[in-house]
Amino acid sequence: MSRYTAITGADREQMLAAIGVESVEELFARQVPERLRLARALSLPKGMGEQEVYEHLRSLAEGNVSSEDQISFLGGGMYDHYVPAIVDMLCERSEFLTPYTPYQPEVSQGGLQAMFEFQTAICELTGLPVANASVYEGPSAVAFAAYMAKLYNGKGRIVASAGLHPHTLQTLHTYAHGFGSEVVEVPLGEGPEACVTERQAWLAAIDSDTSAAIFAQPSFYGAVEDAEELVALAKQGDGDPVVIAQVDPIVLGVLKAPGECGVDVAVGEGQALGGRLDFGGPSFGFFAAKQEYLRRMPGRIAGETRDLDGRRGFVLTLQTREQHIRREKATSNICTAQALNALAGVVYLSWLGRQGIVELGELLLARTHYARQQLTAIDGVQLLHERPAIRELALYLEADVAEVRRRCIAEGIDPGLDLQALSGREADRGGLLLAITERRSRQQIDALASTLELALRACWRKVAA
Amino acid sequence: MSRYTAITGADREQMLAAIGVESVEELFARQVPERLRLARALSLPKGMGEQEVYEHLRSLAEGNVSSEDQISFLGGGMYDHYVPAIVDMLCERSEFLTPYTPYQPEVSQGGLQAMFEFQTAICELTGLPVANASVYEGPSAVAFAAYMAKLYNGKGRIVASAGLHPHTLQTLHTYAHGFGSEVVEVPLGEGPEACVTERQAWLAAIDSDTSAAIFAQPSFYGAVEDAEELVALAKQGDGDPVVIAQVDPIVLGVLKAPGECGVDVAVGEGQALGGRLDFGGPSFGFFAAKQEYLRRMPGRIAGETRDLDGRRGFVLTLQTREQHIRREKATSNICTAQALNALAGVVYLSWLGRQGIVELGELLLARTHYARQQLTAIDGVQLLHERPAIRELALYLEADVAEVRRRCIAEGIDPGLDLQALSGREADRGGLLLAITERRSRQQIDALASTLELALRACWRKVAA
Amino acid sequence: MSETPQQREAVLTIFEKGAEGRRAFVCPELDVPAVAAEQLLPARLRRVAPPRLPEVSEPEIVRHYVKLSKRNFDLDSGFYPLGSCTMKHNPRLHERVAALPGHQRLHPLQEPRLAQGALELMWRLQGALAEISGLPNVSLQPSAGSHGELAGVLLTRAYHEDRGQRRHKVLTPDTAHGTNPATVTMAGLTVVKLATDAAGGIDLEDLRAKADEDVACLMLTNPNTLGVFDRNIEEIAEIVHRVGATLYYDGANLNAIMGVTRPGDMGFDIVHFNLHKSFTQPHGGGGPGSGPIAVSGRIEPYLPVPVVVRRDSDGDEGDDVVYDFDYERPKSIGRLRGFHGNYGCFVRAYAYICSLGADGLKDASEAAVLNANYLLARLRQLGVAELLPLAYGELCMHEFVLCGGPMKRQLQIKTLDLAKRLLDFGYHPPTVYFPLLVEEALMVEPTETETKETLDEFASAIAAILTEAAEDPELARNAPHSTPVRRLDEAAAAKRPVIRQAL
Amino acid sequence: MSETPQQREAVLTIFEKGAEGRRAFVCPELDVPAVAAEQLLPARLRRVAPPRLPEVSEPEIVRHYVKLSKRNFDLDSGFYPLGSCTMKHNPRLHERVAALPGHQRLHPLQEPRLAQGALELMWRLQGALAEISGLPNVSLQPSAGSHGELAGVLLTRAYHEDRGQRRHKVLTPDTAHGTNPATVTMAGLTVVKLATDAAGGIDLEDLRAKADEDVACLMLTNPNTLGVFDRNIEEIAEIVHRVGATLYYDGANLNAIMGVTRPGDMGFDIVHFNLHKSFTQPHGGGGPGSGPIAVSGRIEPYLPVPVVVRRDSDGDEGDDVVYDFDYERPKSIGRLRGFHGNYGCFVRAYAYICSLGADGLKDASEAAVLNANYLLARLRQLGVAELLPLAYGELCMHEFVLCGGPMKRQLQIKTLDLAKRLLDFGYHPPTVYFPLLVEEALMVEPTETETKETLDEFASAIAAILTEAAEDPELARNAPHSTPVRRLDEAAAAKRPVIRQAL
Ligand SMILES: Cc1ncc(COP(=O)(O)O)c(C=O)c1O
Ligand SMILES: Cc1ncc(COP(=O)(O)O)c(C=O)c1O
Repeated sequence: MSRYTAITGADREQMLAAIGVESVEELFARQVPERLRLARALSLPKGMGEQEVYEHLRSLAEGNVSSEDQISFLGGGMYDHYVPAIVDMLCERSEFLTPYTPYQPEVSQGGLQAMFEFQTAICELTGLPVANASVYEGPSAVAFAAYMAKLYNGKGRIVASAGLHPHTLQTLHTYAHGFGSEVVEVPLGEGPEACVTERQAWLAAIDSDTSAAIFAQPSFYGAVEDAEELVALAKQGDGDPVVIAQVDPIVLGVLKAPGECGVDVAVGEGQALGGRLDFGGPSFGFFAAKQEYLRRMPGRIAGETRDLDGRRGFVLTLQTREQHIRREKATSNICTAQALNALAGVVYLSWLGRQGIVELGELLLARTHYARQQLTAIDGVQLLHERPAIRELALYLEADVAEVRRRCIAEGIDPGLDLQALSGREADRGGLLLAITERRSRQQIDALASTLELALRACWRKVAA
Repeated sequence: MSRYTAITGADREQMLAAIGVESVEELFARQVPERLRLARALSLPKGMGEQEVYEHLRSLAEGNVSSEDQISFLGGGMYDHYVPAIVDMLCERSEFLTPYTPYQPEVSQGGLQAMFEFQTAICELTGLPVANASVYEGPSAVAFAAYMAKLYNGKGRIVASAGLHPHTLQTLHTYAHGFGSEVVEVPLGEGPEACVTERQAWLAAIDSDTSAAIFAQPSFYGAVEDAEELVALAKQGDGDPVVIAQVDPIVLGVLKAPGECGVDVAVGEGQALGGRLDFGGPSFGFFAAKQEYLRRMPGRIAGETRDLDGRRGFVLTLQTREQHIRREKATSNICTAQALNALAGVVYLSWLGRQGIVELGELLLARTHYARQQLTAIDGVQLLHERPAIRELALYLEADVAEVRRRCIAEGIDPGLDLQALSGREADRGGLLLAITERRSRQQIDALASTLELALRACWRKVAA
Repeated sequence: MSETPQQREAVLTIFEKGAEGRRAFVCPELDVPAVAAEQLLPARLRRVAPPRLPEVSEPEIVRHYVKLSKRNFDLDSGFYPLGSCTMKHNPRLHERVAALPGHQRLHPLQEPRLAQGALELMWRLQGALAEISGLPNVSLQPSAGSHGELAGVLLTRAYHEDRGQRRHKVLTPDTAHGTNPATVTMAGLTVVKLATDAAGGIDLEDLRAKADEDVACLMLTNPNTLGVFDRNIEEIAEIVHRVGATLYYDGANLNAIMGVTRPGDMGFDIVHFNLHKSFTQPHGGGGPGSGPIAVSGRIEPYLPVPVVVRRDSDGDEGDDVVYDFDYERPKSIGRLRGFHGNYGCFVRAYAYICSLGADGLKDASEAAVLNANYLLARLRQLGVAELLPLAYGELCMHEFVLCGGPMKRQLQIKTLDLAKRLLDFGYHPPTVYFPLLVEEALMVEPTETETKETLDEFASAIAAILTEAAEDPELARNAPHSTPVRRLDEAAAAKRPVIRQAL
Repeated sequence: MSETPQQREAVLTIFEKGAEGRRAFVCPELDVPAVAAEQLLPARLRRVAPPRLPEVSEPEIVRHYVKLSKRNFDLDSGFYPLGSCTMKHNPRLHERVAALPGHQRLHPLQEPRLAQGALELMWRLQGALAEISGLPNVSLQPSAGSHGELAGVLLTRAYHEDRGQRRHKVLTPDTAHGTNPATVTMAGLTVVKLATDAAGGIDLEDLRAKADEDVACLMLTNPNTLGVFDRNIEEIAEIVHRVGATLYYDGANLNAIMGVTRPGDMGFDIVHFNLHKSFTQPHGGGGPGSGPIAVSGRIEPYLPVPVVVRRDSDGDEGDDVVYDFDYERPKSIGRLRGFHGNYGCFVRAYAYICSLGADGLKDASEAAVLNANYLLARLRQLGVAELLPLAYGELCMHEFVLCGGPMKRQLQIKTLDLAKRLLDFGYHPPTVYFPLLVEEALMVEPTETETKETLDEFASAIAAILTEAAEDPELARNAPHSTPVRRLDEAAAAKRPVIRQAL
């Protein structure tokens, strides 16, 4: 017996006798060629008891500085929001935690109904009529959307705003290389268009061969795009591309919904909705679209129906889109997705509620505005753009960002991410991107301001010296 | 609406209309005399959102140094054992966490069966035929047992070994003063009898008026008593007292069971069995006895029976002992007990298992022995007693214990408790009681030895200076 | 009716599962030198046959208890209007904060200076309970309501003894909860019962007749177990105090009055709280609970040791104030248990008080009373009141007691039958047959955390059961039908008790 | 049959509960100066009508989802022999360690020097997976098995492209899981199917015929989805490699062979792992999962960015080694997603590997294979094999596929009926109708964490259903009877899709 198994010596004997073999060894010997059998033990440490494993994993956890240990303004795709206790409690229930994908709907109504509710919540957030039950996460959701666009209109050119998150752009390139589309990046503008898609270039890039036109809302720099205008520019008449927006869901209580702006497909990263940071995953990607894309969407979709006796019930529907039925003709290859994270999402959204999502959005707006004022009042700090910002702020520092970060971190505050380090763009040198969540109080923002100011001065002194 | 309530304005109007009153105010005005109504708001802080409450409680938690933060050899009634994850998981299930006492057995079979299993485990551990479903905790369990003895034999004198935990003795005094019994303390012996009950005095103290004779196994000093002998001395023939042992349950894999030793009633603190430290509670007290005490036991007892259709089932049984039926004639006043902690106990014991409880006992024995050797090898450290010790060790330090403790704690190690500070006994001056659990590795014991040695030297240097 | 899947399940205990040699625990390795067994613990003291604990794998344990759990009804799954028990929502935030290592792994004998967070929490909780009750001195030590009652009666004794008096009577109304009289006996005193008047309060005549210099204390719940607020409470206090006795407040029904009226202001000397009722500590299927007490100044000297105090700091530690345990209480009744009480419950209760604040606590009580009165009104609207009239009064506080007598006579179903039939409808029944003085009593406490929709549905279920019973009383008499087991033979269980698994 | 309580419950979504104005969330107070809305976000960009999210109190949310959860079957409550899914016990220790703040609240963009614990964990996991698979280079990035497959096929393309080759065919056996062909298409290549031989392995003739210079890759599961270990694997590898193609191992069935035989040693170039199968990440009702890949040296240059590396420390930090992300991979296929993969799943998988160690992993695979063969033998002993013969071979690896054809013909019940009837017996059915080449397939994977007793009971249940069907096939054809809902109209759902709550 090893951990978690239960075969005693007596069990084994009876089992082998029933099978009609002498030993477990014989079971393998009769099936796996001798030459292929590993003649040695795996070169891995010995097994450990629960207590030792706990201690080991705890000591690894202590090797990390988490948002529990420092005041962190890191964002850039994942955010330190407060996750209410009911999310953990519900997601830890065996009945949600341990089942497989609901292949037997009669005993999976809990999971299926939760998916249906999740889809409803995503439709409401995005203002679009249909949504699936989740994809992996944000950047690959964009790639899936681009693939769907290709399946839909058969065209081979993807126009992507440079305002997308660098990871999104990189992922899009990887996927597009696979399914054989070209990715054309539209640069960001300058002046009033700084940090958002340059409208002229966007208009120019989109042609009748364009399969999809993709932008982020807000942009990676936290700048709110004029989504309606981007859509209008992209849709000039016949042969329009599928317009895809990667949106931050938590701001959709205050920000005009993608659907209202005319966007065809809205996808994004769901971590902000009740998800853990988890060093980047697992979280969920959401995927919503106009009705006409329904039968080409990737992933599971829960649908309502009736049982034999007329009871309301839910099933996985439109499965003929999927790999297990359609195989090489499937609308995507996705199988296991992010059901549990999506459950967390719909529980979180229920907790936040109709009023709460607006109140939270207003709070983020106000605090971000406050941070903007406080931080730009510091000598050597400028705004990177003038666009409205809801919960993420891009600044320009007249100093080495890495060094400023080091100094702030030493004071217990992570001031936000080094834009250039993440994007690799020369234009981003000096850029700092910082995220405000409801966990970041005015007091913390004030602390950041004074820490940042001191850090900048220290950097200058060093340079001067 | 406040937190957790759901009455909207519209709800309220409809509800008041149905009741036929104008306002909630009227509901109170018509029932509670005006003069008694509090004319002001309670002088308490404003309510807070979940996130703020979490942050506040977390900052209070950070004001504590827990066994997660230091190597702690504290014991003396509660112990830092490893609690397996399944205990938390099962106890956090709504179905176990949120029901009331199982007054409706048809919908409480989960809790009732768990109690039945718990009782079985306690019977097995103690070697006694009957057990209840829990009492509050250790020391009051002893008081309950003494009260039961009084109900049983009507006598008014309790003989109690000074080897009992000071909290037990104090609790016993409080209760006995209430129910009108005298408590006679039997001193500890000297030499080979150091830290255990002095046999001659024990024999002498017990007379035909003695209702109960009580000792701890092991004693508060961690010394294993010769329980069989204490029982033999107490039971000389007619009119014997009820012999009660307060036992440490975790050592009962290696230590002779109280039942085997002839003890009538075995009670104790259950925290070691899968319980949190929780700064002292909640935990559970267990209560096991010989058959003849069954109908006088305090607390809930689950019993097996059949339903209408012959299915096996469980109920609260022998309820005519209890306050809600018997009122002033009840065998105790206990109502709410420690069901959830007892559930943790039986889950823990199932996890430990038949082999595990022995293995764990052997490990504790060996490590305690090792600690005894390492620590007494230090100059200025002596053993307080020569009796076998399973998991708790009493030492004599040739220095001020408080100061030694301070010095060790500053090095991240709590060396165990200051005996005299807890017991208030002059004889305990210089005494240090330290507990070994499976979480205290050899490495930690070695670290304790060197830290203790340095601390002692430093104390001497200070005195010398 | 055919069997449900749960009814078909074989009922086996964990001791009947598994197989010889199975296990979950992996013992840490022996990292110290092996020593002969005899040297560690001589054979005379050693156990020969190990306790026959289960031999099961971890997956077996999980599956066993998860499946067992599904045989319970619980508050997170359904309405639980169990009178006198205040089955209000248990916020999961509380489980989260209680599980923080700084709380759950804090040793009770940790140096106070290294447990300042815990002491501060206890000190603040003491303060909040004092303010809510109007009695300034708090001990958090008792483990449950009945433990608090014992503390209270022992305090009363100590108070009188300190004055050289040995009073032996304690007055309790006939509506009192069973723990009240049981406690009196355990504390060495004698119960004297008081009658209830037509309004559901204490019969003042009876009280005046019995209030003499032998009376140590009157124990009272207000609102009482009828859900009736005793309007004569000031007069009662006057009578009791005039003979030198104390007035004890059983705080089980505090949920009706938080921020509205205070036991201290009514004249009570001692009150216990049930943190597992009014303050959301989950009941856990029968505990843990916590039963702090608050007392007036004249009782204060006798409080159990230790109490938590705040002192000005002597300056070493940098903080302005330090929290500590005070053991120097020469007149104290002593200890009621080990350590300092059920701290884990304090964390939850304190979190609750922080969440609600002053206004929220009052709102909670208001909503509790509104919900109870609405449910009562709804039952009246549905005609239920004819068969199940309100036992006393017109309105109620946070709970109400119906009398099942008419129902029993007209429909030939008892309160028990109604209760059992409610199980089939997916509800936990109200408390039944308590208080004792109401015939076929049904005691309903909806609490403030339930929605109007739930109350409406519950009222309809009661009405439906009564309608159904008028047609076919057997349905209720044989209920429940769909629970994991049906009615159980309690008599047989008590007659030949089987209280452990035979091995 | 009469309705069960769950069947009687009204099915309402969370959007149909609550009431206008109800809420759970309390927004933190505005602690900064209020500013005109227009100044913060101009009207043109503002949302007018808020999303119609639920309006519910916290207790309503809890009760809604707790009750919903009870409408799920789950692994902690019963046997779940879902073939190809490896429904092994999910240790709760893993949830505990994954929930430690140092793991769960670690931001993905935290400085590597402040995330050394996480990086070390990933590095160690990479190493363990490399050792288990026999392929030395690991990327943890893919989010699930299918994502790993996509990575694998893109790696193959990159490998060939780097050699100036544009190969467009990928061979997949007809037993392949649907994700294999779907992935090939997504990666811009073309599926060519391979036949299965009489032993259940790849038809070598067919392979030889199709293996040409246009072939980029052969994707294979071994043991395959029939539970058959392809004994010709070396020869297959040889054929594939001879034409310059790569060999891809779908690791969904790794649970059969841990510590016994290794894909790398069989000649595979690329393998993906399903941490949510072999390594205990709970399935969560459809994810999250994690699909790391391991590759041979020749594929290594193309691995996704970043990979975790260990370097000797430059000395500043005091540690000997430092862990870091390596982004400098010029030939990399790029990213497959944001950040570094599903770290939360890595924590669980790593904890599992630590718990079991080298011996334990091998024991687990041995027990998985023993359990599967025993269940098969037991079914034979009970005579089930006559109606449900093993599709291929005599023995099996960790799972086996039965053919329901004879049952269908003799008893007039289909595999679907048998599966649905198993639900009434409290079991999750095996995988049905997969792999496609077996008539009325029933694919059974018991896993190593089940007891012999469970296997015996399950075998008896199958036998009982067959016996019962011989008498009355309608019972199975109309099954399930006791589940929260009965058979659902999937056709109607697909025809007029209702995929959101109408509001
Ligand atoms: C009115 C009343 N008093 C006292 C108690 C006893 O409280 P506990 O169960 O906490 O001991 C209860 C609890 O049921 C009660 O309802
Ligand atoms: C054989 C096989 N291959 C691939 C997959 C796909 O794995 P995932 O669901 O993790 O994408 C599965 C899972 O069902 C499988 O069984």
